[in-house]
Amino acid sequence: MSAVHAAGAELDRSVAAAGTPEAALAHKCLYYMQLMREVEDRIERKLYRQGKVLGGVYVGRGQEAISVGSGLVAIPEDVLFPSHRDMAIFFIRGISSRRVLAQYMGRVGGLTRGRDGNMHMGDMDAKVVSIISALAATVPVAAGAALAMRYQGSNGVAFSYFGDGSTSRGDWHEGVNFASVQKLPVVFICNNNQYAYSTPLNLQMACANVADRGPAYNMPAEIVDGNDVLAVYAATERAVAHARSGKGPYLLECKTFRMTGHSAHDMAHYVPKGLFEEWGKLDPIVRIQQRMLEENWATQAEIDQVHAAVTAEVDDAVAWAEASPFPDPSTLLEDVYESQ
Amino acid sequence: MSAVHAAGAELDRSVAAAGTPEAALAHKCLYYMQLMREVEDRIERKLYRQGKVLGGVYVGRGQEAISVGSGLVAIPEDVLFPSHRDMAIFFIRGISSRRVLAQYMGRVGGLTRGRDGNMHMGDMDAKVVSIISALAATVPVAAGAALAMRYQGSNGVAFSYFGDGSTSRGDWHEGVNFASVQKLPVVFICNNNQYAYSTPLNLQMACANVADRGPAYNMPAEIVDGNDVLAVYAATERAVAHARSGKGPYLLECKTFRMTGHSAHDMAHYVPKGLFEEWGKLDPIVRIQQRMLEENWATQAEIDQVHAAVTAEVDDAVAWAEASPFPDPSTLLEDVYESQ
Amino acid sequence: MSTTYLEAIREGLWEEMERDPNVFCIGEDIGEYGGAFKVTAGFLEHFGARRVVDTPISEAAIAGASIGAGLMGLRPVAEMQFADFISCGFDQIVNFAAKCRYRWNAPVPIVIRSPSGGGIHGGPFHSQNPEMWFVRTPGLKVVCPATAYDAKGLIKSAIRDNDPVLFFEHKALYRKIKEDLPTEDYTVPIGKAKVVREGTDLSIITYGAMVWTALEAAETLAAEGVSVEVVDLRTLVPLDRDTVCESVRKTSKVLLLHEDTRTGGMAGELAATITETVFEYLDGPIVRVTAPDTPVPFSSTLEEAFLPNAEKVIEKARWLYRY
Amino acid sequence: MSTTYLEAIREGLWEEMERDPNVFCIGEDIGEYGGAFKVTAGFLEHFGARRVVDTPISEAAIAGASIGAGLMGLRPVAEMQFADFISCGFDQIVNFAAKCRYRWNAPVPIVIRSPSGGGIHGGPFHSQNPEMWFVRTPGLKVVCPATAYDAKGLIKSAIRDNDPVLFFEHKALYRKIKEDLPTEDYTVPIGKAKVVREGTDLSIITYGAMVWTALEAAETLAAEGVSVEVVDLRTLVPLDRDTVCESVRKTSKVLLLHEDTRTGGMAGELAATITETVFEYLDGPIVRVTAPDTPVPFSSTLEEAFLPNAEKVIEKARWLYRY
Ligand SMILES: Cc1ncc(C[n+]2csc(CCOP(=O)(O)OP(=O)(O)O)c2C)c(N)n1
Ligand SMILES: Cc1ncc(C[n+]2csc(CCOP(=O)(O)OP(=O)(O)O)c2C)c(N)n1
Ligand SMILES: [Mg+2]
Ligand SMILES: [Mg+2]
Repeated sequence: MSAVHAAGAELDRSVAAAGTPEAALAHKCLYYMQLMREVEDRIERKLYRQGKVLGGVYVGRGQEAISVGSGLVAIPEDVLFPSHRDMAIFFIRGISSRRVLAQYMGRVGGLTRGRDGNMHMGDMDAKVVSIISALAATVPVAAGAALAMRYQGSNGVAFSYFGDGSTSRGDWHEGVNFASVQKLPVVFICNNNQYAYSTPLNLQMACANVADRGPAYNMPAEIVDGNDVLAVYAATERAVAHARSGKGPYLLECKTFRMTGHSAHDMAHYVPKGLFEEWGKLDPIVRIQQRMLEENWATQAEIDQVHAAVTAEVDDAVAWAEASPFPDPSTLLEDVYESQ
Repeated sequence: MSAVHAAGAELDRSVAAAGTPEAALAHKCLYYMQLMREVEDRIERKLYRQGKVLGGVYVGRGQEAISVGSGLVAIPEDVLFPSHRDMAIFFIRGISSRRVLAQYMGRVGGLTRGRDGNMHMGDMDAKVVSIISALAATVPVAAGAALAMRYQGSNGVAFSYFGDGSTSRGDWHEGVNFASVQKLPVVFICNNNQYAYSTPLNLQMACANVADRGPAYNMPAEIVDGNDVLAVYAATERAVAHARSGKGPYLLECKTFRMTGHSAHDMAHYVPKGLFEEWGKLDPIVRIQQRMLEENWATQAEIDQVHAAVTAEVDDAVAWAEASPFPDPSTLLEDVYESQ
Repeated sequence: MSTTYLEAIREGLWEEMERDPNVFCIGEDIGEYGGAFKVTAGFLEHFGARRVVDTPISEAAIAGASIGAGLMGLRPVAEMQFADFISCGFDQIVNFAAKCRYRWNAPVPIVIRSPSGGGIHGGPFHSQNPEMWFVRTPGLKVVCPATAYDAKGLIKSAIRDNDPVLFFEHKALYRKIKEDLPTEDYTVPIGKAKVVREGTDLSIITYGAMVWTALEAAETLAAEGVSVEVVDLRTLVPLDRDTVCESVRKTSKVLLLHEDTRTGGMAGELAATITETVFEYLDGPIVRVTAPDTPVPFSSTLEEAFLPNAEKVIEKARWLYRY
Repeated sequence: MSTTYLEAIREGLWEEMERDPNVFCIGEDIGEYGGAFKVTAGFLEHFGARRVVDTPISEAAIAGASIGAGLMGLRPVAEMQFADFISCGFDQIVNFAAKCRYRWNAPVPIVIRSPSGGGIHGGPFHSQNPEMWFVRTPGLKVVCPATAYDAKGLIKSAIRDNDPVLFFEHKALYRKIKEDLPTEDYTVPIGKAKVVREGTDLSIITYGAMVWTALEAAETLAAEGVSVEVVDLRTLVPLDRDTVCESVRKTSKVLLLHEDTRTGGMAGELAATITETVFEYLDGPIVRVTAPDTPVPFSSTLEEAFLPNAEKVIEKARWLYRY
């Protein structure tokens, strides 16, 4: 699927050059995490401030290991339901950074042709389902997709992503309960970044971990270091194996931290400063780079090359997106129904 | 509160005659269970068949120990949220069988003056909140009442009742989660009668017990024999003590069985016949009677006298209700807003 | 052999499930029990649990899972046990299902069946007519059949439609009306109203159970020499404005009738459509006969006063005729 | 000193909390953060966590807990972070809050505040105008202030009202408009429309942010010699039908304007009210200017085309004037 990425050649090269499957995986992880980081940085720190990206901007900075580590486990049959902090899912499913950037800029080149903004996008060909704003609304929808896959005789699994705060919603409970009663092939992947907008965990739930909610559905629940991309990958493999084998859903809680405000306009004054420092040390990109060097999976030069390739890809993508036109107002009434 | 009951004199007498507090409690339990059984029998097996009660009729036959055993623990400050199988709550809170029967018959003497039917009734003076049909909708409302009591400096507790099936609803989860985050004084009392309409537990939830949902909210959860009224009473005392002391909500799962169809029109063909027999042996009224005899808390004659008094009370109540007029159509537009 | 309204829906659903392996049912108590009103009685035995999915009491999950299955190319037919509970899965319907195609070109070919309407002593929570919540939400189609023929033809069209369809079944009609139906496969197009009685003096525009009320009133009025045309909308979205306006052009007098409460009801949309399109043809005020703005009362005395009926229609129609 | 629309709501809420110890706020991120739009900034510090209750992401619990507290005699003011999320707590509002008084005489004196409306590039889920879901549900009151003065006076009335009130704040007005407000306590009555500009040729009936659009259009039209009367409904339920009909009697021509989508919008109810009440005074079709029947698009080009504006109003008004 890398062909759609401008830096795909570099990715293919570095993966091929890796000596072992483990090393190859690490290279992939690094590439996608870097790409997500770079695209989000560009959006939040440049295009948004330039007024070229409008509306809400939510980024997954510092949380890239979750969408990348889990998303890379997916096989083509699987259907993914990324949350608003899981941009890498789109890249992994073959959607180019060009189209993602065009989406943020409201251009026709975006996945919603300018009809919706930011992470509110999907593509059934790539088997990525768009969130709606209402948090956790995709959870029962993912259960339905899993039901459909079983119905259709596919061995696909639904990957349902959400944040800690989203587990407070009724839809979350109804979707997880239905999936567990029906033993549907769903992996529920929580990015527990300890905040929901300004709301800390202790005002969101009385239990210590999101995983503590597993037993309510007789569902295995596992906690994993969400800033360790290989750990996320391995845990997702366990979760997916369980779900794919017909044993029902599996809950994976990825502990992490939101290294930004809730959205681009939020300075996060309510977060104790020390937490940013503490978690900054656990940056998942820095960690995989260190690991790659330690394990001799890559040289510093190779790592630098990934970064350079990604930067170049994003430069190109921004240009492409800016060249994509705004939607023509004459299309205003289209697509509400199949035929108008 | 017994004054409103026609058989109140008999209840007062038998309670006073009881030698010990335990015996007195047993007498109260027997009276309220008998009264609920008799009123519901009259409604379902007579008035409904005569066409004098219209609409849906749901009874709590065989489950009387739950509302009686728990409701008798409530102090005047407490606010109760009975489910559709908890008729005894009304009697315990001082609402007469006359008004309850008038409610079922759609008369102005009912708690809703003919505007709503069956168990869809409440009375804030008695601190009993009416359900709406949507199951579990009262759960967050009970949390709000508990919040209000703490706000107002009252030491009251909210008693929130629901069935096993109702725990599948999003509102249930949102209400319980909010109550546990806020450490609100609520006791959640589940009548797990193993069916929701035609749906057995295994199609409703993947966990073995409703109590297994407690940990998701870091909330103590206890399972009790729902057909043993004194056991329910004792467990409710524990639950209420916890909630009243500011430690937050408590979940009580009362295991029982629905000895009828879902409602008066449902023959329950989907229930294995053996289950009715098995659970019929555990009838809570028979059991308390046996216990009272064994413990010498009452003689058979006294027990018979309760039954006779209750029957007489319900005869009177039916006559009173039938004498109550249907609502005047000229009142059709009233009470939608404070002043029209 | 005559087929009831309920049986017509049941047959339509059954035939579509036979025809298209992607069609399946989902809802509470629809399996072994056959549904609260028995629309799916016998389906589990015939089609199996794979295609007749009993759910927990979770309207949001029923709607949401239907959406997910619809996105994957299946054609779920969800049942709300009563239309009154659709508010429990509301966000899924109005924000998820309604907006997928518009936002990211993802069709959501689902049908949500809901028994609605009063007249059965159901009280405030088993009698509501919630169609306007959905009529005002772009992206949804809304169907309200009045006859057994239309119910069967429209449920089939709804299932074959590639957009989300809200299908309201008037529960008071379930066993009350019947007619002979064609034995061969047929559909009734979504978005087409029907003139169910021709007339020249006055048009009654209505839908659902009130079509029968309108016909009853028209019969009485005919005896008085008033020729009433009755238009059955059949579908509220898309709304067949042409047929409505055509009738007004013909009669110049309009009575709008619905069982739903007055304020914000379908009559408003019709009044606006008529005054903006065929104002010049109007020869009198547009008159509404609807339920009043209250919840649906339980007691017979109140429910009778609440529901529109032929008498109330006749009274207003006479006034309008003489206007 | 001039007060913004947002500040006016904030002041009204603050003063009511000072006045009545039973008033409290509940919602997501309303405490330390002060709410997504900062309406409750500083409230936590001043009133404490007892009276400024931060909740989990649980709209049903926010609505439900408000109802419970309201039944107990408190006066909760709940905040939906965006009006678009009100559909997540829908059943509590339309079935619980709306029907308690009618059913068992239990007042539910709650206010649900919701930032609604478009024009801020919010896209399909941060721009909706959901008022009609509630207008059509008997038992609820619906308030949509257009000015800072009314916003403050109406939030106070809403809080003092003994029925459930849906209070829609147009988020595009929050910081855009301001005016000098009286320093003394005042209220604006719920259920009273206001003629905000007198005119004789044509009436524009509208509410919310569109009041400003109507005034802008009226100004331009005045220069062309067309005298436009602008009626700001302020409250949708109860609807001030008298003021609406009074204006129609005066001008005989009506343009109905709202930002909400067309089908099933408030214009329908107004059209029906007008044709049934003052039909004889009408001297032309009733004209609607509204958003089209689509979700709210994100991109500026589309959103601009989607939203009603002065130009679109002027064009229709000219046509109607000449009619
Ligand atoms: C139903 C609903 N309520 C409120 C919001 C507003 N909102 C958007 S994101 C957010 C916080 C989400 O927190 P969490 O689920 O932990 O995800 P995170 O942003 O931390 O990844 C809130 C409250 C929403 N989108 N949907
Ligand atoms: C939201 C909602 N969906 C469906 C129904 C229809 N309904 C009424 S009672 C019932 C079963 C309730 O089961 P449970 O909660 O176990 O209570 P029980 O009747 O067994 O006491 C159902 C499905 C309803 N009232 N509300
Ligand atoms: Mg979070
Ligand atoms: Mg049950």
